[in-house]
Amino acid sequence: MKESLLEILRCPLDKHELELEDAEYDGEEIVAGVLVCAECGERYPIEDGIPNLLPPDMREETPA
Amino acid sequence: MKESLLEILRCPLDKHELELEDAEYDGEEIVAGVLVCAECGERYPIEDGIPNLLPPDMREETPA
Amino acid sequence: MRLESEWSGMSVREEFDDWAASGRDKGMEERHWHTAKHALARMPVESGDVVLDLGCGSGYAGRALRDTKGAGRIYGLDGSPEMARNAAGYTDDSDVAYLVGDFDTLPFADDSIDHVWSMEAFYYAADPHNTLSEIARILRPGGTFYCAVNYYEENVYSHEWQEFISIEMTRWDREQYRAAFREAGLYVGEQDTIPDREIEIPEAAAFPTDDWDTREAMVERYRELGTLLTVGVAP
Amino acid sequence: MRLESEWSGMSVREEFDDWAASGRDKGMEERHWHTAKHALARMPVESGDVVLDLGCGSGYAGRALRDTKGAGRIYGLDGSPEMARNAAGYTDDSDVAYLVGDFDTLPFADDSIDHVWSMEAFYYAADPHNTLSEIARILRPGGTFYCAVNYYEENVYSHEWQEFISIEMTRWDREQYRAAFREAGLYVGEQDTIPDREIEIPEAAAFPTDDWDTREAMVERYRELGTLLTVGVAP
Ligand SMILES: Nc1ncnc2c1ncn2[C@@H]1O[C@H](CSCC[C@H](N)C(=O)O)[C@@H](O)[C@H]1O
Ligand SMILES: Nc1ncnc2c1ncn2[C@@H]1O[C@H](CSCC[C@H](N)C(=O)O)[C@@H](O)[C@H]1O
Repeated sequence: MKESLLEILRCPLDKHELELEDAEYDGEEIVAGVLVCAECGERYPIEDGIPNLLPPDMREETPA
Repeated sequence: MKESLLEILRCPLDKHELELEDAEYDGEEIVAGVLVCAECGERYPIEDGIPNLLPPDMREETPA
Repeated sequence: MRLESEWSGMSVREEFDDWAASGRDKGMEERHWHTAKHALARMPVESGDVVLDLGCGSGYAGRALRDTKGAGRIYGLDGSPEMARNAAGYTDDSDVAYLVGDFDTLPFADDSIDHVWSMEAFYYAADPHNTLSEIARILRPGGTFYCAVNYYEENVYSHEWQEFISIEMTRWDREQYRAAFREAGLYVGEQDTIPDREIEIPEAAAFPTDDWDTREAMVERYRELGTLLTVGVAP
Repeated sequence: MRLESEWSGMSVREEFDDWAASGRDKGMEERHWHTAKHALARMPVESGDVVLDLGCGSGYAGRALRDTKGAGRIYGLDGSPEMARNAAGYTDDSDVAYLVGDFDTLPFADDSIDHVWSMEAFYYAADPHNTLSEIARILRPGGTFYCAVNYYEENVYSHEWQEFISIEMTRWDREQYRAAFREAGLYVGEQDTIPDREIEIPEAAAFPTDDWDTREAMVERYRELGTLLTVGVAP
């Protein structure tokens, strides 16, 4: 993902802005890091350049 | 035309309401009469149930 | 295509009264129906809605919306008294009415119409930008303007039509339609070209015909280009 | 149609990660393209616009909008990390990005998206009314939501699909789609069914096939019913 996506990306839960932490770049691409909600503190991982904005209860799910 | 059309019909020139004069009815249908602008006084004829709301200069035109 | 008229300076009324008197209203209905019916089917008309047909000709489109979607009242406006008279003669439905008026001075109250339809007529407006503003004015919020035209820039086969008609025609391309709608304060909901799959296209051996040099040209005109539909939505 | 899964209580992530791993993302792309391309062509996307593809699968739709209309940035959202990973693998375009997220909690700012597209995905939303409100929230005024589905009430041939999928699917009819859009504060710009004219339908002698009892049924399913498109416009 590029930083331009950050401008419109929001916390799925409370729609507040996200802050990028521990970012790893490949040129202009952010390939890894964590997006942290400035309001509720919830953390969303970026893996292989793909941010995972699932609410935490859906992210943690394990196969039935 | 029916009276329900009158509710939304307006003077083409100044968009003010129209008043129905000299109406002739066939049941619920207004078959003849004159629509008079409450603001500018312009008169629009109803003939065979069809109101003619052309602005006066287009209505009066004669073949070239 | 024959040279129907070489007069100049005729008015909409004169030109189209003439068409109405010679039965061309019914000829257009038949041809336009091939694509108009697909555009009409897309309209989000709910039962009871008030629909205005701009440049209604024979009035077939409004009557179809009443039959298929239960539109509450249909008003067909035309600049030609003879067209309006013909249209009125084709129906007994008292919730369908016709009136004579001009695209540039729509005789309706603000926010009074649910949806506006227009087929092969919009480009005759003397001031199309003003006509769009008028449409935006009379539509209620969320109301749509379905504007269907066969005469447009990308349809190169339509360009010559101006030669046969004494009224100045506006020839916009797809993008100009979208831009003009937005300028007039309408959102653009969709834009599409609807092919005419029904007109009969003769086998290659029949070409050139009176109207078409090659089969390819006729296929492109009808099956590929077709009718340009631009849908505006009032804010 | 085979019984792909008889598990119950699977999540979107589990079900569709599985599909992605077995290459069904590409199979869907091929079949859905027959009708999706016609709906995509209608979208009033201008060069530079930001488009969001909800339930993007392989991501083909967004990439097509970038190629044909010069969309500025494309975001494909999918609840399945494997789908998003596959989609990302099909393009090098740095103005196309994928993310993992759920329809019910869209991770975007208010008014931040020009147009939203969704093909064969909307009805998996756990709370479709809420998803529509979320879409209305993130669209800028005049932005559109193009919602295309093959699973809908009038398409009786789609009803059995629920048996093969562990996620609860919403089966609205045409009118319910329009009503739900309006309830969520979206205007309805158009509604249409788009036939699939490309899928090969064998000669009558070939029926029954594995999937179809009669040729008539297959013709009705594809050539007549097709894909239901409902277009919403944000006020
Ligand atoms: N400026 C104007 N105001 C009102 N009507 C006009 C007009 N310019 C053209 N028209 C009308 O628009 C019609 C165009 S012909 C199309 C008729 C019909 N919609 C159909 O699909 O067959 C004619 O009937 C003509 O009289
Ligand atoms: N609640 C939800 N949130 C996000 N994505 C979802 C979802 N429910 C289903 N999906 C995704 O929606 C997709 C449906 S399959 C359709 C894929 C693609 N649009 C195409 O036309 O081929 C799957 O990739 C699935 O993972």
